[in-house]
Amino acid sequence: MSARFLSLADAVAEHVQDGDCVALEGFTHLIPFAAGHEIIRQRRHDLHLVRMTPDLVYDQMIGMGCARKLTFSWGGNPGVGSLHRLRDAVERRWPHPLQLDEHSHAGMAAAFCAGAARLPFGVLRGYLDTDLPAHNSNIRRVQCPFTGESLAAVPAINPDVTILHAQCADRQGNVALHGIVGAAREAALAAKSLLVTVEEIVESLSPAMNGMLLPHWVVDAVAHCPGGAYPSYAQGYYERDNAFYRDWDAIARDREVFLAWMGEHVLNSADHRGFLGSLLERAA
Amino acid sequence: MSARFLSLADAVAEHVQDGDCVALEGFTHLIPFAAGHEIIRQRRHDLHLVRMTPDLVYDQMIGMGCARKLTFSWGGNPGVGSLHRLRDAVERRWPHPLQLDEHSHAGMAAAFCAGAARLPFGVLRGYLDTDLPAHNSNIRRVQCPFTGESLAAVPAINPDVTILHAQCADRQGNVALHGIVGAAREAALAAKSLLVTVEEIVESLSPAMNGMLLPHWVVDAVAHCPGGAYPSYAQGYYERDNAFYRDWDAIARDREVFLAWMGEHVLNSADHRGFLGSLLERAA
Amino acid sequence: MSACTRDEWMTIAAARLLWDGCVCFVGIGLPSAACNLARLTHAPDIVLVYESGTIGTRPEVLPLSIGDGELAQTAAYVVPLPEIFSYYLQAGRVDVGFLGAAQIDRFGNLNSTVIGSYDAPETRLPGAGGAPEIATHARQTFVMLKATPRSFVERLDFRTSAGYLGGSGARARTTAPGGGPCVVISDFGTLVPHPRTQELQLSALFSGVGVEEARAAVGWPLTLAEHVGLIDPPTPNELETLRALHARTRAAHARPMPLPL
Amino acid sequence: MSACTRDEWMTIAAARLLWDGCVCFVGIGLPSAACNLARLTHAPDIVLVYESGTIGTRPEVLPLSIGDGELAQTAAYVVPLPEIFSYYLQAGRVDVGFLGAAQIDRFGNLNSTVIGSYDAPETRLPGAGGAPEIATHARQTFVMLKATPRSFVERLDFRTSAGYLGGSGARARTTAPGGGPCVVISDFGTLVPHPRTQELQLSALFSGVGVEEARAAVGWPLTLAEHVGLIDPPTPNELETLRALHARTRAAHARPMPLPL
Repeated sequence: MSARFLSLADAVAEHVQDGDCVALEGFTHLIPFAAGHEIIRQRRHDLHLVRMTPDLVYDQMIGMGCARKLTFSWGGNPGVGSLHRLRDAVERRWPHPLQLDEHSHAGMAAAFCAGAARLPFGVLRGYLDTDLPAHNSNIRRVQCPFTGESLAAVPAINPDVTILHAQCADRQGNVALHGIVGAAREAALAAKSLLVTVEEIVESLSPAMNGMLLPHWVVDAVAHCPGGAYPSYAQGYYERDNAFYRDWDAIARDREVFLAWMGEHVLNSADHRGFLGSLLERAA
Repeated sequence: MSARFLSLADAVAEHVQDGDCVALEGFTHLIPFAAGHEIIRQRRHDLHLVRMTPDLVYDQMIGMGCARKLTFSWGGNPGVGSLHRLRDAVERRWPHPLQLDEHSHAGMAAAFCAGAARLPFGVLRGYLDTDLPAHNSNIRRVQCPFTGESLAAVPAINPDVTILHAQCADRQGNVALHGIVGAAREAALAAKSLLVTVEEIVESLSPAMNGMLLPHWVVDAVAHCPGGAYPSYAQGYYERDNAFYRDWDAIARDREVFLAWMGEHVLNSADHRGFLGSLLERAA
Repeated sequence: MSACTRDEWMTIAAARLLWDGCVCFVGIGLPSAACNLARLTHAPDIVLVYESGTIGTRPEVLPLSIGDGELAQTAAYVVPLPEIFSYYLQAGRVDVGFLGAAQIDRFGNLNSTVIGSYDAPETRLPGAGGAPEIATHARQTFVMLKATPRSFVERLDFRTSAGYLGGSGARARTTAPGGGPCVVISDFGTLVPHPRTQELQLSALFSGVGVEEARAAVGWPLTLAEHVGLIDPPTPNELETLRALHARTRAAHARPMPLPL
Repeated sequence: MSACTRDEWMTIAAARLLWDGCVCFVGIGLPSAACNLARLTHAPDIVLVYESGTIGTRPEVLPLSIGDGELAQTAAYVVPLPEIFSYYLQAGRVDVGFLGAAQIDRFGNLNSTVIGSYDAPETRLPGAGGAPEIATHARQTFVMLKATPRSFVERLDFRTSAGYLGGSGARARTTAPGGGPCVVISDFGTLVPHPRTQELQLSALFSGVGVEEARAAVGWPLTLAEHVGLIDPPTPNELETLRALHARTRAAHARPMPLPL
């Protein structure tokens, strides 16, 4: 089965259902902001969101009431501070309670790897003498059948749908990404369904050799979405908008300001191009 | 600690000791033939050899009495047939008995990955309903602490020394390789000591981004050894000598012919350049 | 064009079984020839995966070894070997796994490890390689195996890869996700498992081959499938394409390799 | 040049503790500034590893986030994140892990998860990130932490990362391969663990800071190491290099990013 080319709206409508386990991955690079916004526009809710580093786009999704549960390992605004919507959900259950499945980076990496390999659990020397296992029954122990040593175990993560943003796809739907890739590959291969937004669709990719490629037959849908990682960045295309990240702090601190901003820029824009246009207007 | 630049003879003298567990990896590409020959020249013995696909260079080392044990998953002359020296050792204990630790490719891959990650065991859905576990106590079962499912487990492989052949190293000892890489990276990172022979030493490597590199601080020794993978191949440098592989079948079939050939070409040559020269002479 | 050899016919018969777009985990030798023939004829978008980590390979000439440079140079993507086995094969992403073996039994179990006893073998074979997990995880497997006096046997000396075990649903009661061997292509014709017992039965013959030749080649009392078909002879295009591929391959492999001196 | 700030002094004091060629697992913020200052002064061959997978990074400007493009562009090598944690950190290949936290206790245990109870937190913090395994596996860890009324505490609200647990060899009796926190750099000076009890003791002060300031900043009865040193003020070269780095960073981060429209 090969990748289909869809508009982002159609791709989200088809691949993201209420109640789904959804991973928008990208380790502070190639963050699928456009896709997150489209999920908000389509008013998806009751989602189990998965992401090592929930950042602004998850803050927005949580604040807009899309999520019932969050699997994560570090939830902050990188280099800036808190995610106020995430905090509001955890500390004051607004807009509703958020269940946490909290890990370390190493633990989530092992869980994604297990998911990609279709093993039921991942093993690591981790979580040693920390309070995390006491608060998360998804952190257990397994015994080495050779040495008897006890190690940490985490259940595999197999999202219903993983969404990535990547630099380009060819006409067959082979997807190429480069730069900081985080656990993008593992999250992609662990998913039941894979949707990728890309900066560019090209006639053919240059041979990848040992680069990183998601072959077209593991990709379900490709949506052409230039600027789709903004305000994060796409190596080779555009840089991170650090000012946006800094400004977000003040916007997200206050529920009303947040809702007004989301209304103006996300809900009132038809798509990502519209979203970017609304920011341009405001700046002018 | 950074890589040291040594002659291959010095590197083998320093890093390979009698009795060691030694992995010369390279999945039918970048096979460290020169290093294997140097081990034979230095008359190392009692080695525990590890390699997914023991091919001609292991046939030669086994026939010359270097090995007491072999961990492997497929032992043949690729595209040609048997490894007659390996067979002679297993079937008729010549030159002496060879203990087998036999796996599947998937099992050895899991064992190398566990070794590189310094986990005591690797997990796979493997060895299902085969006779291998009955003949190898290194294939056991482990139970998922979440689902209760029983899976195959293999002990990590952590060689005393791993030897690779690669395309190039820079002056710091960063090693770059590309093309078919097999489990070379995992075997390298699993080892207590890492020795790499390279086609070329360059002033600086081009930025690897997501390519494959062994950073200088995981490399113990680098030996400049052009043609070091011959008769296998080095992507971008030279191709595989298929005729050599075919001709080997007749040489290895007979103990006397084998010993004479090894004497003439390996033992009587001072180094790999000498080995290649002796083949040129014979061809002339 | 000269009459086709049995090897050619086997290869062509196997190639016909592959469909465009299918993801094949390919071994060296006859399977590799069959898959590439399919790619060069009716299945241009077949995805060939070799265990060396090359994905979406389109080799001009057949590889002599699983690790030939040709496979990497023409691949969409080359991954480290552990990924091929865990993220692709074990993850259930392979449609068809091609297996060969030294021995096969009536339930499609395979031996590529030893003839004789494991500890004192009469003949030590190369061993398992990728086969046990291909047999477990590929959605279906094709087995290619020439009939020799000791290839189709009543009892394996060693079970390297599981087929249908003892048959009659035994495999389905294990945790193996893959469906098992759905066809065996030999040099007299093809066998397929009986729908209920999973015993391999004669399903088709190359035209010109009689049932008796098949029975003589097989070490258990061979039964016939409900319908035993006739395998069409190679078309001129199939045979020309295959022979041209072999000719290119021979020429490439005969090219002397200068010593890297 | 203006008098240095405490932040600058902390950064410079931390940088001095790093040696040339050491492999550092670096976090964003003060640790990243300290490591890059070391690289630009006395340790040109320090190997900087960021958890985003960038190895041997030599950024011109400090990253605002762990995943900044600058880190990838100047890296010797960028690996997928699972590899950084398994093949490098867990494999014991990191000499120094740099940690920050919201709270530290007298045995160097750290909290970066919650203030208050986990289920009904007063303040939800970002969480563990890479810290628990850095604390376990790095051969040694450096902790950088400014003194605030709630940072050096008698009792943690949550133990995110293990230091010396209850002290007196408790850590050594676990399976943690790394040595634990060997120094805490704060804005009054440094603490090091007592050789036997592993309780953090005042080991050095910035010149001009009195013991009483340190005692006031720390939430347990702070004892003094056998020898309490004085930390030399920044040299002009250290301060100039650090300020130039920060100036470059500010300029780069202030550059307006055109919308990708």
